[in-house]
Parts: sequence; structure tokens; C-alpha cells
Amino acid sequence: MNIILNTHTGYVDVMNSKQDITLPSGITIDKILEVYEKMLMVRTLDERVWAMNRQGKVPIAASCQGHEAAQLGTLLAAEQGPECFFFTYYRDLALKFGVGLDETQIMLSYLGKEGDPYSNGRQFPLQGSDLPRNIIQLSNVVAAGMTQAVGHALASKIQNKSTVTMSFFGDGASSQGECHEAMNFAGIHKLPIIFICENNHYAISVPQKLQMAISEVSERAPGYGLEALSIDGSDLLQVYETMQKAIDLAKTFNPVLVEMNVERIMPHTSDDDHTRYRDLSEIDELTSRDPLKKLESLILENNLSSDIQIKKIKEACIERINTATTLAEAAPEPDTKTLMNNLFVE
Amino acid sequence: MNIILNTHTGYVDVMNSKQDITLPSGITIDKILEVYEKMLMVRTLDERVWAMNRQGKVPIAASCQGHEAAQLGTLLAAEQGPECFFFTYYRDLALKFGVGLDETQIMLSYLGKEGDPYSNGRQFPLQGSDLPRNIIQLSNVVAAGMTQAVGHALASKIQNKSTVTMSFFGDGASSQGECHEAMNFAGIHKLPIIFICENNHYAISVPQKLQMAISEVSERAPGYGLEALSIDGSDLLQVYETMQKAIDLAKTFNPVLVEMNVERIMPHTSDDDHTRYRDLSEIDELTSRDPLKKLESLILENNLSSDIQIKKIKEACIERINTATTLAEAAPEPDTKTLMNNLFVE
Amino acid sequence: MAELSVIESIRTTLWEEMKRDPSVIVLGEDIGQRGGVFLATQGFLEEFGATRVIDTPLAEASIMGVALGASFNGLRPIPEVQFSDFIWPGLNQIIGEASKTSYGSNGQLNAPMVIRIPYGGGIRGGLYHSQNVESYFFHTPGLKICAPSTPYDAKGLLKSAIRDNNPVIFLEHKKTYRLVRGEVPDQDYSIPIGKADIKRSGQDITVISYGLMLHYCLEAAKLLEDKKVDSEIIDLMSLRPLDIPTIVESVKKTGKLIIVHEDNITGGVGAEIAAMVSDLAFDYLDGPIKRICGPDIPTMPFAKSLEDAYLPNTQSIYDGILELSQY
Amino acid sequence: MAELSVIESIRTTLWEEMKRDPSVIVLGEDIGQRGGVFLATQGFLEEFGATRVIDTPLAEASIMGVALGASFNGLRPIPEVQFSDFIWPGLNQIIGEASKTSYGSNGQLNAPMVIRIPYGGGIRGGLYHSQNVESYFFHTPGLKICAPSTPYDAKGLLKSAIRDNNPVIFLEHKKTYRLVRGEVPDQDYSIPIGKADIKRSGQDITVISYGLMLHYCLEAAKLLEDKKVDSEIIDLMSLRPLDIPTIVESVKKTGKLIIVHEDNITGGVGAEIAAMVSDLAFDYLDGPIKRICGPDIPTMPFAKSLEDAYLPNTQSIYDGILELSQY
Ligand SMILES: Cc1ncc(C[n+]2csc(CCOP(=O)(O)OP(=O)(O)O)c2C)c(N)n1
Ligand SMILES: Cc1ncc(C[n+]2csc(CCOP(=O)(O)OP(=O)(O)O)c2C)c(N)n1
Ligand SMILES: [Mg+2]
Ligand SMILES: [Mg+2]
Repeated sequence: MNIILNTHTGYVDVMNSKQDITLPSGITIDKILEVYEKMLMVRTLDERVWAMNRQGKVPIAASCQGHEAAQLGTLLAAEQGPECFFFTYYRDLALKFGVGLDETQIMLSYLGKEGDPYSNGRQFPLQGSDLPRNIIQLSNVVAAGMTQAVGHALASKIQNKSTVTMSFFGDGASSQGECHEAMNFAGIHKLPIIFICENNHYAISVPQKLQMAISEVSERAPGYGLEALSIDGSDLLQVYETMQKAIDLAKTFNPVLVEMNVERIMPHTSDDDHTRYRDLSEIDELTSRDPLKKLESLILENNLSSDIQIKKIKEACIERINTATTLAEAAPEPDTKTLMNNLFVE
Repeated sequence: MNIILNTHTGYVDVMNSKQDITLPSGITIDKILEVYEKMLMVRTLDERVWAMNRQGKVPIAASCQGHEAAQLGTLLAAEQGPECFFFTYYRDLALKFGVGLDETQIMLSYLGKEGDPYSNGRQFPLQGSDLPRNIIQLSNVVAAGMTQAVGHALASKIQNKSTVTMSFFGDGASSQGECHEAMNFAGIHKLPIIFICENNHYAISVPQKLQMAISEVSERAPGYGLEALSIDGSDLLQVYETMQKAIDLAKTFNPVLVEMNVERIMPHTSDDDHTRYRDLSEIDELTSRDPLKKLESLILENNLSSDIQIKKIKEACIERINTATTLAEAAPEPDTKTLMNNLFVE
Repeated sequence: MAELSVIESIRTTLWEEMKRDPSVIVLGEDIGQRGGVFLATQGFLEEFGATRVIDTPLAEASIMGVALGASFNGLRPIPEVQFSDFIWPGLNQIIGEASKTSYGSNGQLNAPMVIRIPYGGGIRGGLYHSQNVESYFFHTPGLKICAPSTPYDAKGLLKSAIRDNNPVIFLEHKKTYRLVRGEVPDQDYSIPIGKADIKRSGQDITVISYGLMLHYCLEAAKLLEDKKVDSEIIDLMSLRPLDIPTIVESVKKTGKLIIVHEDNITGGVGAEIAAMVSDLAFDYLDGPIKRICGPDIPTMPFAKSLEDAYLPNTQSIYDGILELSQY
Repeated sequence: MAELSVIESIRTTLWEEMKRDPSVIVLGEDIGQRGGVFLATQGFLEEFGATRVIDTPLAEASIMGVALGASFNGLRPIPEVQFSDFIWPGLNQIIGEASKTSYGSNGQLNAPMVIRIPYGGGIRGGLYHSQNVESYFFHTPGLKICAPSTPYDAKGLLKSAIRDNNPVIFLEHKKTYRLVRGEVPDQDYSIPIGKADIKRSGQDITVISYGLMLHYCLEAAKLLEDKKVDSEIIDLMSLRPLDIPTIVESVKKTGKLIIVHEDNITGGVGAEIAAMVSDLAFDYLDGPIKRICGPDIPTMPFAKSLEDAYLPNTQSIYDGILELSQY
């Protein structure tokens, strides 16, 4: 058994007994607990910005609740190299936090304050790009990033860079013409790219059956010469193992379409009310596919940590987020003198 | 055996002997000879406008040589009802002639003269629409007509019209985002529509392998919940039988994708020179898949007509086209006073 | 007669027209069970059924293309773009196709469709939920464009648009949706497309605007009464056809012209108005033609400070009018 | 120094830049083995290989999107749109994305790409092979736009465009491709984007144009010497940034302004110039600002008679200058 040490919570003391869970290669218990802590941070942040929206402080929030394992599991695989580059979309708080953005930067972004690393308050929260951490998300236009991701992968291949590009999108995005064009181009040119469909079966209110006549987006992969993998995206370890496979394929120029079936636990955004279009019973059942709950069960059932330690981690998260919120709320808005800046680069 | 009578050539006299060809249901020898004459007219027209291009009289021509059986076979099936409506593209001279436009109207259109039934000289030849004959072809923008065709079919379904809409497109067009969106929409809403891909394996100079990673466009049909049929589009009877099936499916709200494999015998348009990008040997072999030759062989080998009669038909075609050309050349250009007309309707 | 907001006026007008004419359908993202993200079609699915209220796939090119094709076959479709910022994938069908329908078929075909576009900013929408897209359509022959600023005008123009046999772009300023309220008669009435409305008549200076900004112009004009500046405020209401006669006549009277819009200044609607006036009313001009418009950056940012800095407002309009009036 | 046509100048310039900088790639429909439908890239596939000369699928959105994405990752892509008329499916990536790259990421990202667009008419192209699309880009902050009229300018501007770190729309008038020939120095030189060129200096009247029409303006100016009208002809060369100082200075000198373009008049580039001048040079104007432009129909029809009737020509420009000069 590995020794558990988490620098934030220091819960090494409570690891009481051996356990016999078999973990996929490359994954340690440490790692799992590290991811758990990240997931908890993301969840807590997600809940916080939603609450701040209700207080009139955050104009808009798109919740990633339900998608966390898909994103953090992907990062877990990506960490093992080669270099990965991410074209994300707006429901990717877990990924954006996972790559290393801190909670204060995230709060600055939600509040549209000076210091927002994505666009310095020009765009919706966490929209623009975070180049130091290999993320581009230029716009809110659904599917527009997909052809760009393909171009990015093409440029890697042309320049013999070993980067794998990942393009994240939703089930709704699959209907866009650009999704088709992107996959077709990637298939023809055998690019080092992974298309990751976070299929939560809704595009705002439009259910999957009004979005497509098929039951899985990945059924389209053969039509583009792409490899297809379809999994439960709420299961961290399944995501991790699948993404290892996908990365192996992509880096040898076999483009892949990975479909991660997940649930959107919250309404589309803070502007939405999903009781307008979802049965209450359906909403109630969502928590059974909550990746955080699942990961917590995995940890507790296998004695990787204890209730008490988890409670401590939760408290630490809230603490960190409180501090971040205070800092961000105190931060100034972008100077109006910068309004016209950076329309062009030199 | 049927009695053969063709009003234009009156070649009933030479039908010398019985023959034992078995024809698909609904097809008579009459019909075959009628189609043959049409195909010959189309071929002769096609060659004539090309020649007139070389004389500097016709600014542009897109040849349909190689595609004739696909188009005329489709009409043969469509004639048997229900009403069909055609969203065509620019390589559809056979279809446009087949539905009843006469050779003089066609010549007026190629010359951009007053009386061009498609746009009265505003658009490229045979571009715009021929509403009396159920054809819309609004623009030259590849694939743009496909979503319109879907809308047309949707409107038929909503209004309980029993029309079947047909949307014609090329292998190149299959790459456009709108092709994807059109098929996806049709599949979801189970519309009375047939997508007909006239796959000649080239988009101008771009060969199929640079257009898609698959060997048949129809492989994409399952991804949209469409029925798929893939055939040799140079074989009139195969096209006819397939399109009967397709129409039966479409009219019962099972949208279909029919792929007709054909050859583009001529360069892309009169502006093109395909020796730049096709091997001479490849070009030489094209005639083996010439639908006109194939139909002629069928007729002669089965004694449906004779060499002499075919020669007569050919002469009659040339005669008709000569007359049409003379009339069209003598016709005036559109009056400049009409320049601003019809920007809007009342 | 009821007091309605702009969005309520649009909703009731759509409802009335769908009741009146069975060939009218609505289609777009989330317009069915959700009733539209701005609730313009709330309750429509229940009333008119899924054949006339179509929740489409997330694909603007097909929303526009399907609507256009349906308009060729007996229907009067009203496609909705969820936000103006997402219109780009649909432009091929609007600019490339719909606008050329009648001209390109020499009048055989026509496209009776109304494209509803919620647009504009001031709602913390940032770069992708605030854009002004009117100029792209304004430059396109074959389209008509409405851009009402009040609930009353919204109803009258929407009725005309739906009954028009040509493609009409119907621009709805998002910030006016709930902010602007006004009396809307219950009975059927329509306002002709292509006519501007003098919302305030005055002698000293002509101020032309539309949409949200029109209200700021009216506020500024009011405040300027203290300074004895008598402004004439023209609400374009339709951008295309543009009501040149009303504009020119006003400038001939006042001799001074300011155009106010939220859209980027360069190549905006204001440029055309200035060009027209500097040709047709040249001899009547007593001062330079001024424009108070959005600056040349993509659109207003998300941060409150920057959003405010982008937008023309009552104060900046007041200052502009005052300065020109003293020229 | 060689005498080249416009298309030859573009081809040799592209060739030189691809030789100079391995990060430059070209992509588009038929640009490889076919060498482009206008042969702008003839021989490139053989020289630079299929990794740098990419025959793309027939899909403009991805041509633009892929180019943009590649520009984020070390390359300088030059996508070609086969004809301007087919740009619509690509506008999402150009207007929606590329133009907002730097602004929307607060300067983190940039998009060094040049979008080559053969445009314009007079070649019997009809409604879908003749369109003028410049206004759509002209209204879009974050784009630069070049529209050269001569082989010399084409080379100098294309060099600047390729070396620029921002997205540049490069408009090539199809009719000038083979019609217009001129001396082009062999050595490397560039012309700054955003500077207009006074192609003929004169005292009486300022005439502003670009592209094909510029040549007709020069012809008209020549003919008007007989009438003792001394025209100053300004070739914009770049549409964005627009060289306001050069324009305003000229009008201050001549007092009279005509703008000539092939594009539809309403909301065209000429409108902005008129608006600018009627603000900044108001006191210097001795007459109304006139525009000689394409009328407001989709574009020029296919029939010779109608195509000719659409297009401004030497005679109509001559008449316009003469009339205004007598104002
Ligand atoms: C082109 C475009 N059209 C519409 C929208 C508005 N919109 C934002 S998100 C969304 C639904 C996206 O659904 P999906 O792709 O399934 O992702 P999810 O939100 O479910 O994760 C819509 C319609 C948009 N942003 N872009
Ligand atoms: C959107 C668009 N892009 C480019 C063109 C130019 N173009 C005309 S036809 C053509 C090739 C079409 O190939 P395909 O769809 O296979 O039809 P085919 O001509 O082979 O029958 C191209 C690129 C166009 N008309 N529209
Ligand atoms: Mg979804
Ligand atoms: Mg083809």
C-alpha cells in the first residue's frame, strides 16, 4: 500500500488499514485522493459561484456537476505524457482547475475582475485562453473550437511535435456542421487528436432524441475513419483507462472519438431552470450518477480514507474558497483605459 | 414484345426480331428507347455547349457526361409517383432536360438570353429554379440546397402533402457541414426525402481519398438513422430499381441516402483541364463506364433497335439542337431595364 | 390595451399570428418545451404542437436552411437564433441564399420567413452574448430588417414581417426585452416596414437611432430642454429599406445630424445615413455629421467597467448633442 | 524587374514567402495538384510537398477553422477561398473567431493567417461567381483587409500580410488577375497595411477607389484632362485600417469627393468614407459627397447586358466626376 500524504490536509495519520482494491496501472491511492480533493474543490467552487449568482454577484455560471470525473480522469491520463493540449468548452471547470489554475484566479474570472487569466474580464468566466496551461477556448460558439483543435493537431503533425490535441464538446455540439468537418478532416489526415464528447443527453432543454436519430454519438466515428470508444464518464477509473488507450492511439496518428456518458446534474446555466423540461423523478435520479459520490464511495468502501478525513478535506476546500472569494471580491475591475487594448498584436 | 413507336423518329419499322431481355416491372422497351433518345439529346446538348464554350459563345458549362443514367433512371422511377420535387445541382443537365425543359430553353440559359427559364440570365446556366417542373437550385454554393431540401420535405410532412423531395449532391458536397446538418435533421424528423449522392470520386481535382477517409459516402447513413443504398449509377436499370425502392421508403417517412457511383467523363467545367490531375490512362478508361454506351449496348445486344435507327435518332438530335442553337443565338439579351426587377416579391 | 414588455409583446404577437395563419411555424433551439431562452414561445408547444413548434438540433445553418426550404413549400417559418452571436454558421443560408431567392430565380421563388434575432448588450453578456450584427444584414440587398425599440412597434412590425413575402430579419434588443414596457393595443395592427418614426419632434438637431439606444436619446433630449436644445429624435424602426425621405427632410429642417448606435462605428448603419445625408442634404447642413457609436472592438466586454465604457449612454449622447448644437 | 500580371505577382510572392519561412503553409480546395483554379499555387505541391500545400475537403468552415487552429500552433497558414461567393460557411471562423482572437484572450493568442479571397465581377460569373464581400469584413474589428489593384501593390501588401501577426483578409479582384500587368521588382519589398496610395495627384476633385474600379477611375481622370478637370485618384489599397489622414487631407485640398466601388452602394466602404469626411472635413467640402457604386441587387447577373448595366465603368465615372466638378 502506498503512503498517503496530502500536503493540503495532511491526513496520512488516519489511513488505518490495508485494503485490496486493484488500481489501473499508473494510478496510486495517492493519486486517487489527490483527484478526490480536486474534485471536491471543483464541486465546492461550482456550488459557490452558483450561490454567488443568486446573490447577484456572478452574472452567469455553467455548472460542471456530473462531468468532473470525465475531465479529471482525462487529466490523469494526460499527465503521463505526451504533452496534451486542450480545446475546452464552457462546462469544463474541473479541467480548468485540474490543470493548475487556482481558486482565486477562477473567482476573478467569474466576477469579471482584473487578473482573470482567461480574458481579463472581456469574456464569460473561464473563456478566452489559458496558454500557460495549454488551454484554448476562444469563443462561446458551440463547436467552433473543434475545427481549430484539428488545425492545432495538424500543425503539431507538420512540425513533428508530439503533442496530442483534445477537443471537448457536448452532445448538442455534435449536430453542428463544424463538428462533421472537424472529424472528417482529422480522419483524412490521421491527426493526433482526441474528440471527447461529454454526452449529458441534453443541449440546454433539447433531449438527445431531438438532437440525433442514434443512441450514441460515437456511432458516427466509422464514417470519419476515427476509432470509437464509449464509456461511463462518471467513473473516474474507467475514464482514466479509456483515455490512456485514446492517447496511445492518437499519438500514433489514429484519431479517436471518445464518448463519455455523463449527467448534467444542474440546470444548463444559472439562467436556466431545468424543471421546465425535465421530470422531477429524472432530476432526483441524477445523483446516482454523481461522479463525486461515486469516487467518495470508492474511497470509503476501500478504506482509502475515512469519513473524518473527508470531512476535513471538505472544510479545507471551503476555507480555500472563502479566502479566494474575499480576495476576488476585493479586486478591482479592469481599468477602462484598457478597453481598446489588444485588438491586434504587434 | 411491345410495339415501339417514337414520335420523333418513327423507327417502328426496323424492329426486326423478338428478343428476350427481362425488364424491371414498370419498364417497357418503349420506355427504354424513350430514355435512350433523351440521353442522346442530353449528350449531344452537352457536347454542343462545350463546343460553343470553345467558340467563346457560352461562358461556362458543367458537363453531365457520365451522370446521365443516374439522373434519367431517377426520373423513370419518379414518374410512377408520388409527386417528386428536385433540389438539383449544377451537373444535372439530364435531369433538367428529362423533366421537360426543351432544348431551346436550355440554349437560352447557356447563352444568358432573354427567356432563360431558370433565372432569365441572372445566374449561371440552368441555375435558379424551374418551378413548373418542380426544380429548385437556388445557388452555386455547394451543399446549400441540402438543408433547403430538408425544409421542403418537412413542409410536405407538416402539410400532409405526399411529395417526395430529392436532394442531389456530389462526393465533394458530402464534406460540407450543411450536408451533415441536413441528413441529421431528416433522420430525426423522419422526412420524406432521398439524398442522392452522384459520387464521381472527384471534387474538381480533389480525389475522394482527400475528401473522406471512407470508401463510400453511404457509410455515413447509419449515423443519421438513414437507410443506405449504394449502386452503379451508370446502369440505368439498376438506378431505376433502386430509386423505386428509395421512393417507397421515403414516402413512408424513411429517409434514404442513395449513393450512385458514376464517372465524370469530362473535366469539371469548361474552365477546367483534368489532365492536370488525372492520369491519361484513367481518362481513357472512363468511357467503359459511359452510361450512354452502356444503354446503347443494351439496346443493340437485345435488338431493341438497330444501328441504323440509332443513327437516325442521332441525326434527329443534332437537327433539333441546331435549330435550338439558331433560335437562342438570335434571341435578345435581357433588357437592362430589368436589372433591378424582382429583388423582392409583392 | 395592455401594458406589456417588449418580450411579452413579441410573444403575444407570435401567438396571434400562429392562431391566425396555420402556415406559420416557429423553429429553433430550446423554443419548445423550454419556451425559448427568453421565453418568447412559452406555452407554444402545448398550444400548437410539435409539428408547428420545432425544437431543432443545435445547428444554425440547418435552422436557417430548413426554414428557407419550408418557405418554398407553403409555410411561413419563423426561425429563432438563440443569440445574435451565434448567427454566423447560419449566414450562408441568410446572406448566400435567402436574400437572393427572388432575384436569383427572377421572381419565381420567394422566401416568406422571419428570422428572429435577440441582439445587443448591456446585460453582462461579454463578447459572445452581446453582439450587434445588424450591419452584416444591412449591406445585403434582398433582406428587409426591422429593429423596433418599443412593445408597440414590436407588435406592429412583427405582424408586417410575418405577412411579408420576403425574408425579414427581426432584431430584438435583449436589454429592451424586460426593461422597456408600454401600451400595446389588443387589436390587430401593423406598422409598414421601411418607415421611420419621429419619436420626438424638434427644430435644432436631428438625432437618429434605433433599439435600446433610442431610449437613451430620448432621455438626453429631455434633459437638453433645460439647455434650450430642441432635438428631433428619429427611430429608424426599419433599417432596410431605410427611410431616407424622413431622414433627409428632418435634416433639411434642423441642419444638424447625429447618429447614435451601439454597433461598432466603422461601416455601421450610421455610416450609410451620414453618406446619404452628405449627398442629398449637403446644402442644408450647418455642421459636421456626428456619430456616437460603439468603438471598434469586437463588442462590449463582460466586466462591468468595460461594458459601461463601451456603451453610448444618456450622458455621452447629451454631451454629443450639446456640442453639435453649439457648432 | 519583370512585367507580371496580378496573378503572377501573387504566385511568385507566395512562392518567395514559402521559401523564406517554413511556417507558411497554403490550404484550400484544388490548390494542390490543380494548382488552384486561378493557378495561384501552380507548382507548389511539387516544390513544397503535401504537408505544406494541402488540398482540403470541400468545406469552408473547416478550411478557416483548421487554418486558425494551426495559426495558434506555430504556423502561418494561408487559406484560399475558391471564390468570394463561397465564403459564407467560413464566416463563423473569420468573423466569429479569428477577428476576436487577440481581443478575446486579452492578447495571449494571436492568429497570423492570411485569407486569400478572389472576388468581384465583370467575368460573366453571375450571381455566385462575382460577389463583392468586402463590407462584411470591413465592419469587423480585429481584421485587417488588403485590396490591391496592381501587381506591384499585390506583392508588397501580400508580403506584409503574411508577416503580420494578425488575421488579414487579402482580396484579389478576379478580373485584374490577367488583365492588369505591371513592373514588379524582383527584390523583397513590402507595403505597409493601412496606407493609401495617391495614384494620380490633382487639385480639383478627390476620387477614391480600390481594386478593378481604380483602373477605370484612372482612365476617366485621363479623359477628363481634356475638360480641364484635375482629379486626384486615391487607391485605398488597404480597407482596414482605413487611411483616414490621406483621405481627409486630399479632400481638404480639393473640396470634392467621389467614392467609386463595385460593391453594393448601401453600407459599403464608400459609406464610411463619406461619413468620415462629412465629419472631419465638413468645413472644406464644396459639394455633396457622391458615390458611384454597384446598385442594391445581389450582384451582377450572368447575362452580358445585365452585367454591364450593373458595373460602374469609365464612362459613368467620367460623367460623375464631371458633374461634381461643375457643382
Ligand atoms: C452556435 C451556438 N448556438 C447556440 C448556442 C447557445 N447554447 C449554449 S450551450 C447550448 C447547448 C449545448 O449543448 P451540449 O453541446 O450538449 O453541451 P452541454 O451544455 O450539454 O454540456 C446552446 C444551445 C451557442 N453557444 N452556440
Ligand atoms: C461552398 C462552395 N465551395 C466551393 C465551390 C467551388 N466548386 C464548385 S463545384 C466544386 C466541386 C464539387 O464536387 P462534387 O460535390 O464532388 O460534385 P461534382 O462536381 O464532382 O459533381 C467546387 C469546389 C462551390 N461552388 N461552393
Ligand atoms: Mg449536452
Ligand atoms: Mg464529385
